[in-house]
Amino acid sequence: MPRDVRLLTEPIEPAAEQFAFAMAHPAAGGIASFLGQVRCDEGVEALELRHYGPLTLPGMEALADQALERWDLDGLLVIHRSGRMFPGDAIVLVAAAARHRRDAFAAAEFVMDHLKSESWFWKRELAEGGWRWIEPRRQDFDDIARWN
Amino acid sequence: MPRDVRLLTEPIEPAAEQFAFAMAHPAAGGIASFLGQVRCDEGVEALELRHYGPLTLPGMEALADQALERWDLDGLLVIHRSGRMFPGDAIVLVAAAARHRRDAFAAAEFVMDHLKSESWFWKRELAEGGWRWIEPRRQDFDDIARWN
Amino acid sequence: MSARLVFLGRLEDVAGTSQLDVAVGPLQRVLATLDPNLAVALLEDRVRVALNGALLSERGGIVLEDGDELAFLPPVSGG
Amino acid sequence: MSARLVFLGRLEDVAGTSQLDVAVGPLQRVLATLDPNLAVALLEDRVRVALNGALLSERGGIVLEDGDELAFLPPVSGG
Repeated sequence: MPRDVRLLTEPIEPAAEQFAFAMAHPAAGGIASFLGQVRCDEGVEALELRHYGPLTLPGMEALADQALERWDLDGLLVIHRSGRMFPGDAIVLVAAAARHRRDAFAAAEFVMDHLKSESWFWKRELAEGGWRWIEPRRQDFDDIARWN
Repeated sequence: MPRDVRLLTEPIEPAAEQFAFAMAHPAAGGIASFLGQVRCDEGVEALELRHYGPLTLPGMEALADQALERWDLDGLLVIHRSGRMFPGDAIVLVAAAARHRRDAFAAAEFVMDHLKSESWFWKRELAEGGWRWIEPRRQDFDDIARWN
Repeated sequence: MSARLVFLGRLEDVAGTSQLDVAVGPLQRVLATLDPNLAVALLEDRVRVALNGALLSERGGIVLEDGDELAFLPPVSGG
Repeated sequence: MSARLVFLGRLEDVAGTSQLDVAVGPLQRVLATLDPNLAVALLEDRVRVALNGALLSERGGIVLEDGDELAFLPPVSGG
């Protein structure tokens, strides 16, 4: 199965996922992956991601299809959490298996950049006892512009 | 421990290493990693990497230090196999933990490009009953030129 | 006969709820029945709308029918 | 009194061994005692040398002393 895209409301287990993905793609020369996790600093006590059912997973699937069209991949894994998370919890895991290293890296980075700036998630953080919605960052738009 | 550089003559266990690395860097926002493995195709039955003790590991350590100087990293893992490997075996695992996604990706890719073209390993493949030494690939030099 | 408004992100805080059942009819008339602060927030340029799961390129002329779900989507901040 | 030559990569195939103990003395004299095919392969431009673990920028004037290890390093093809 070349494309595995999931939206989870339960914890991601990155090591188990990475192991299964590598097992599923023994013919690939390389696997590039990215694990995003809730930072343990800055006084953030919790983070919550909300998604909108009719749009969020379909959008992730369309993004994965774009990456599969653009690079020569043996497989692509995209797992994103929704719901409430705590410092150290995994938020997102992307892995791309390819014959050529450059393709694997580019596809993983492309998917991450687009997840960050274009996917249908809304984030709020709990700090100093209050929840605060996070606005998109300028850097995220700069990151995505690289792919045009 | 920000820098973990190892030359192994026994199998790399990528999932266990990635798990331990993520555990060791809970404050990092993201971890980019690359796993290179022996391809299961093209009739290659085995692959052997040779290293030269006085140069190979010191060279890997110097490379890791360059990456740590160049990007703002929380941690860097570089594990390379030496010895005889079979299809599906891990050859190399690189992981970079950073506050910013871009730094993690760039450092992992920088280390991979330099390991491929400048590190002190010699590779031969067993195919059709005979061992054949592999010459450096043109692509590897192109890859490394990007970082100058 | 009712339709549902869905509020994502900070719009949920403004509305005080994640969804609201409203009478059917033209969207403009529906918005006029809401708290003015909420109506203004929903009309912001950066807020996109999706009708029954399909993004709309513009929101002029929307008429809510029975069972419709209209989602208000502020700028995303995911991942 | 002997020094050791170490052959990496395909040079090991040419030499038929991964290392060879040789008499001490100027490298040129040592190479002259080897099989000519091996000597030619060792002298190729792309082959670098390391004396006791330190890469040399050139190999003119090397004199092997007792216990020295001189490694011949063809282009790498790692990873």
